[in-house]
Amino acid sequence: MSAEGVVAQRSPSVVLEVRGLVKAYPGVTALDGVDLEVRQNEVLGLAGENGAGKSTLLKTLVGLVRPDAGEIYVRGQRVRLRNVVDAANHGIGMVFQEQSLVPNLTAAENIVLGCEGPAIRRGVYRWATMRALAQEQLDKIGSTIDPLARTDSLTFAERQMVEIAKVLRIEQRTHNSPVIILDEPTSVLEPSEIETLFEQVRRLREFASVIFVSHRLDEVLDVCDRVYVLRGGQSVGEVRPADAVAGDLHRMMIGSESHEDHYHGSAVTRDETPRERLTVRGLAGAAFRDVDLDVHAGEIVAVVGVHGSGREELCKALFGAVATTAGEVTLDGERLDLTGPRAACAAGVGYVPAERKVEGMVGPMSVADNMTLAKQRVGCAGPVIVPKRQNDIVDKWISRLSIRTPGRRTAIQRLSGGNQQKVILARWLVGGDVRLLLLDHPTRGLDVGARSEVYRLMRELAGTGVATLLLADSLEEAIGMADRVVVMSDGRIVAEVPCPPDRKPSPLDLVKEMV
Amino acid sequence: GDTDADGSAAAGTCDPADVKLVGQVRNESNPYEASWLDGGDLFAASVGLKQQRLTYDGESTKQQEQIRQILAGGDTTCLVMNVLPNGDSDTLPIVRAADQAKAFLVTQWNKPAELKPADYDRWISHLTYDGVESGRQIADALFEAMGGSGGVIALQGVLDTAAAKDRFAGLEAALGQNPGIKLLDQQTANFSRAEALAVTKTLLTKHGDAITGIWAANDDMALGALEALGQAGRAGKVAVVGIDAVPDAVKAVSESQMTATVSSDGPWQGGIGLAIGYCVATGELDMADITDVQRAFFAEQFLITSKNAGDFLAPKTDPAGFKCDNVFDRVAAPLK
Amino acid sequence: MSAPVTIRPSSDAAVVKGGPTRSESLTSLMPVLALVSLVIALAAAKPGFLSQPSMTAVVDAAAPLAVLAAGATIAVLCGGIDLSIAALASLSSVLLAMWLPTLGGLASVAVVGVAAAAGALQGAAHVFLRIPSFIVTLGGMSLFSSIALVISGAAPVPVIDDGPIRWGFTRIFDVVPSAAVVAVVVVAVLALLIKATPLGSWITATGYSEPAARLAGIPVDPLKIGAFCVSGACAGLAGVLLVARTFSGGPTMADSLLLPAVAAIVVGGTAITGGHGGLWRTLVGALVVTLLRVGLSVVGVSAAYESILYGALIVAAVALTLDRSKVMVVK
Amino acid sequence: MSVRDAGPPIALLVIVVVLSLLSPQFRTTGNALNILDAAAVLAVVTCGTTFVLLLGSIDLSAAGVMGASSLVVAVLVENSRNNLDLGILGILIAVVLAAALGCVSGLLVVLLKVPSFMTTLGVSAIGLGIATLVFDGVQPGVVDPSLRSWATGRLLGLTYLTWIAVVCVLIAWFVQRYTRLGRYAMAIGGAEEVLALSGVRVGPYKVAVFTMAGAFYGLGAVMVTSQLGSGLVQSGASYTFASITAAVVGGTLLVGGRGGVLHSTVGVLLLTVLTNGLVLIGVSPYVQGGVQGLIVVVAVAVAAAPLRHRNQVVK
Ligand SMILES: Nc1ncnc2c1ncn2[C@@H]1O[C@H](COP(=O)(O)OP(=O)(O)OP(=O)(O)O)[C@@H](O)[C@H]1O
Ligand SMILES: Nc1ncnc2c1ncn2[C@@H]1O[C@H](COP(=O)(O)OP(=O)(O)OP(=O)(O)O)[C@@H](O)[C@H]1O
Ligand SMILES: [Mg+2]
Ligand SMILES: [Mg+2]
Repeated sequence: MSAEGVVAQRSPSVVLEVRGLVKAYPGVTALDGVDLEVRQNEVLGLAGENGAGKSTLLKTLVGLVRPDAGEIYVRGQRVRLRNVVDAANHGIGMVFQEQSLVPNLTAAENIVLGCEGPAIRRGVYRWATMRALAQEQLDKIGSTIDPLARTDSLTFAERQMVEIAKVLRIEQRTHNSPVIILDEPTSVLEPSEIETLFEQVRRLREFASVIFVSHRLDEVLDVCDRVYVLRGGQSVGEVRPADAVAGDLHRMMIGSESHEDHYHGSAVTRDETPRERLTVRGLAGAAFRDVDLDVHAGEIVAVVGVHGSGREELCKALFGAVATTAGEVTLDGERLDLTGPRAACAAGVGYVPAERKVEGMVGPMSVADNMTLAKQRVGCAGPVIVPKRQNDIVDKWISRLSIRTPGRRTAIQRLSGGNQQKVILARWLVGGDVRLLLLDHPTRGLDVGARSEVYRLMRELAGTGVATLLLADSLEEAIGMADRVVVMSDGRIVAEVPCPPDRKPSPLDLVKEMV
Repeated sequence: GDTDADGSAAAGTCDPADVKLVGQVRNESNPYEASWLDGGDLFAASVGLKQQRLTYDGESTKQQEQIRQILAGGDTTCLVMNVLPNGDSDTLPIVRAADQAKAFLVTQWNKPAELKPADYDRWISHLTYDGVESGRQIADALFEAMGGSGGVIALQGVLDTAAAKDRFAGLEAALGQNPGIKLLDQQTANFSRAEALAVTKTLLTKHGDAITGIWAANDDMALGALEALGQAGRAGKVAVVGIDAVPDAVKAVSESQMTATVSSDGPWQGGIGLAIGYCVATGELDMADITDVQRAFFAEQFLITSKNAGDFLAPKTDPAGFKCDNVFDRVAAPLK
Repeated sequence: MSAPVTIRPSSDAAVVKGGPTRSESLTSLMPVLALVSLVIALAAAKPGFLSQPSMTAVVDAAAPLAVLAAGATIAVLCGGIDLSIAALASLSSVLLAMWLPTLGGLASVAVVGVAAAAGALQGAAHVFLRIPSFIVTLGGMSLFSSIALVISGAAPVPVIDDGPIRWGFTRIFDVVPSAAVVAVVVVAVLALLIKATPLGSWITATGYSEPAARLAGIPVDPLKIGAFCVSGACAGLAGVLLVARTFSGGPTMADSLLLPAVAAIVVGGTAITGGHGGLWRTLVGALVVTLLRVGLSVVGVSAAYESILYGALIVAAVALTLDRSKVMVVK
Repeated sequence: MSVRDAGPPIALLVIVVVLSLLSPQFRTTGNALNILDAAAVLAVVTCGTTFVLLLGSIDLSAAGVMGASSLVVAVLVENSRNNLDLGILGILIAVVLAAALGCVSGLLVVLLKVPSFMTTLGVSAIGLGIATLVFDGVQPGVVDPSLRSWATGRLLGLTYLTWIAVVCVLIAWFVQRYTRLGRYAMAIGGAEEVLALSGVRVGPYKVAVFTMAGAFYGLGAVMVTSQLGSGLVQSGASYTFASITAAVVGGTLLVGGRGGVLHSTVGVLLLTVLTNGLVLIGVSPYVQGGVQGLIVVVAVAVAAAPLRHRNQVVK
């Protein structure tokens, strides 16, 4: 158990304290006696592998999950949190891991949703008041969003800001300083947006306590005052960023030595002569134009750029998922049919979408079904499935990629994020015919361990000649993984930076090109 | 099942107490068919039995399913069914099923022309009303009320029913003899009051004051038209006729809001079908004695105008009419 | 073509099977449970109801409904809905009655073909024009009704010689209704087709999450068109079965079967939102709905109470058969 | 107004122009008033349906709820069946009954988690059963002069029914735009899961929406009863699908969270204009249904055309 997790006497500066929290789900113990304390005006980090229980712990703090055992104290007082409103009344609010705004309402409505206060009188909206209330919240975090804009018309980062503005509403509920929980707020933000967010976090620390979760350990160390590490539903220790590095954190998370390196190691086997695999000439679509790009067999090319640079659309366009208006694309010298994903699949292109939950996996379907979804012919005799053959193939890939699942018939939604991602990757590998992989944020939301497994897999695939187009989660990832980095801005390719293992550029070099 | 080779007409040998009576109509939510079932109850009570009331919501498939289910429920040789087939096409399967199960059957209203009770052992009678005649009778009354000239609109019933077609044919026949009358428009309102209301309103806009008479293929539509006239402020200026003699319509006729309607006497229909079947089943009537005309006939119908409407305001059914000697009293004409 | 990737899975030990949990298998038995309890209740109200002829009649009555609903189940599994099936069955009955004299036995095949084409056409309109299937098939419903009315002259079309379609309405060994056999065969063939080929997971994936299915390269558009095509074909076959038992075709003959067919699908436990469900379930659902439709009145429930009971029981049946773990939010 | 919003009104305009060119009777004032009058009941019923659709649910109960309400109001106001003469109270009771039936649908959805498709179908059957019980063999005719005047009385050329419909649409629009119930209904259709995360319990709002829909059906039934002059079991039969069609044609999507009362009202007008116009230009009764169906499909297709894109999900 933790050495420092439990504090014997309650210091007055402790605003939130959790003791012996237990939560079991059928088959998993998500929380196994967690202890935690949050002090006044601090940013507390929470680190742990996928499935370590971070989100579950945080959800108990806002009354969304009822713990099986354990106590929660707010400012020394034992509380029982039945729902989000209860929690808000105690000054605890949370920004959820998956964005939780209602898309068809205005930003203002979302900000006040659930505790409208004077914005609703006797069931009737007072739009002017609501607008003012929302504006006040947005001003706090220095955002310039129009409160009456429909939420689905905002960019992702703007929506994140709305979420934060919304969570700050709890200040109105409590006279004391609030506790604000941010569950993986950065996983979908661009570097510049992350910087803005951190500024807000530091500003929040002035009057509130913040719990911050991220899988990017350097980020955690950067912004937090203290970091708790969770493993298997237990608090395994506390780290002070001042005297720790990411490696230490990771070691605590997994309980053994880490080997994180996404920078290219030495032994990458390559074809001697680079062979052109993908060539893009003058490709144009709604969000990009004049795109010329070559990717060799066995090469990993990362595309970087800010939101709106058009790189996601380009990636989708190469898969036929968004329409193109001009241009020519060839794969191994043959014209690539961009009329739809079906054609791209048939030509040996694979695509791992960023929005895993919506576009990648089919949640209620089994691991096996999800894995064979794109390459249905696998394990078939003619059009007929031969169950034994198909099961064998699926099982082999499950162990090949060490996918942790109770079995091939388990619904994929019951797997941890990293394992879900591996299944989606395996989807393109089971056919044995993939030539080009389009990876849109393949490590989004994955813990360090899962991430390095995905890296390993990408390298292995590259080693066998697969060409990879990578939209990386961070600049470091892009630089680390890629042989070449392509910078996009405003729908055009503005720079190409070679990234050989021995001469990696610095992130700063890239940022210069991006803006 | 066609006629047995030896032509043995089924002799009724049922104990009166063993007879089971079934009356089946579309639904109990319109007054005409509800009164039909009540008539059936009245007859059943008069012989100390109970009628099983069945309704099929105007769904042909449900009617067939019900009939087959009833016929599959044990001994059916003393079963008597008085059935209102949903449409012409529903009669044949009902007849075949009943014949196979040796149940006695009387059908009313709908039957394809080529299908004849005389070809079956257990299908005793089919009785209906001369739709052409009723359509013509009310048309004549209408034209008379209009003074022999003017414009009429016609509201048709459910288009694929014989009743709708025959009645309209009657109107056309009457129009042929009254050159002063012009048929301005004809639309279907599916025998429905609400649809008639909407259609009439539209037609009133279309033809305006040219309309001086409304011919409706049933009373429900006539009543809908009457409402439309009221709402257009033309009540009393346009003559309206219908068919069926539902209570509201008879009342309207007696109050001179409507010109005429035709009564088929629903309660009597509900009783008579069961009575015929009961008499045959118990042997009081011998199939051999039933004439061909009695096996398929037009029953008597009554034109109701303001003169005689008072007599029809309170429907009275005389159980004496259901006695085995009297069951064919209202045979008006052989089926054409 | 250059050599594709050669990364090979190692052949390690097989993985443990993780299958449906016990509660999951239990919910999949619920439709049968609903059916059995309904039969018991009806038999308690009227003992004669359990007799063999009576049961035969129920099974026979359920057959056209089952065929009609089976096809539509596939459209529902894909995440759509087909409201045109009943009108299409009516149109098919008219076409069959009109074509029988000239085409004889081939008429049935022709009718099913035409109905399938009509279904496919709706599917194409839904997919290519991006109109909700609800609207397309609602439009189809009124269109097919109009066509049926016009070509039949708004009158039933009698079948003089029903020889070529007698197979649709006989008793095998005097006990088993041939229509029920047809229904079982249709369901079995469709179920096998889905189970034995990748079609099954294509349909499920499309129903649960169309974006994911598309991005996995599943031919979602042809699949949906196919689903509506099958739905149409089944409607055509249901029309044939109805003609076989009523000896005529009618332009409104099957119209009233729409809501019972959808009810059969839902009572079977298929999620109306798509993805989860199956064809055998619909077969059971059709039996439940038929029992409710005819059983109640035949055991002597009066019209008004029949309607009330039908409403209450059908909701109860769905409450029982629903697999709540498979539907995230109930709409 | 967004592109999506503009489609249906433009379609309505085009249809009106075309029909005006084809039929001189169509373009008379009298006919315009007639159309408004004919649209009144459907407009009120569609107000109810719209809110349910906004939730992402569906409501097939209008037929049954209206039947029950229609008979209840007919026997409670001054009528040809009994001596009751509750007047406005009778109307209120009928609307409350309808709201109660709607509430049952909602409770079944929320408590038993049965999809609304089935609960409302069941409640519709229950409503028809109640109606048949009250009907009891003879149609109760409405004598009550004030209720009868709803259909006959006119103010500024429009019938009272039209005015009632206008008021209902305005109230519904207000509810949708300015009340918590309306906005939450919108939100539930947009992202139901999210509301729980914001501490909003969606159950009560869902039940309230179904209840409100029931109340609109009840009022619609009272209006029909006034029009027809008696209580009819079948008085709501055609409104279930008509109201859903009208809402969807107007741009209230079946998936929920999109459109609203004004959209649906455009749909109501579109359908009513079509029904009226096809009769006036003399389209054969046999093909009217088909033509109407085709036009609806084309109207929706054209309205949806500017929004088409790959990967768009249409259910
Ligand atoms: N509602 C639930 N039902 C069943 N199991 C659950 C549920 N919620 C969480 N779990 C399980 O509890 C464990 C902890 O999950 P949790 O979401 O808290 O992890 P996490 O640390 O937030 O992971 P990540 O970094 O991927 O977000 C996991 O094994 C998860 O599968
Ligand atoms: N009275 C009001 N004052 C200010 N803003 C409002 C008012 N009513 C609604 N809004 C907000 O303005 C935006 C537009 O309104 P709403 O969502 O009702 O539908 P809309 O504009 O018709 O959108 P659509 O029809 O495209 O869905 C909404 O996001 C709503 O929250
Ligand atoms: Mg988490
Ligand atoms: Mg709007």
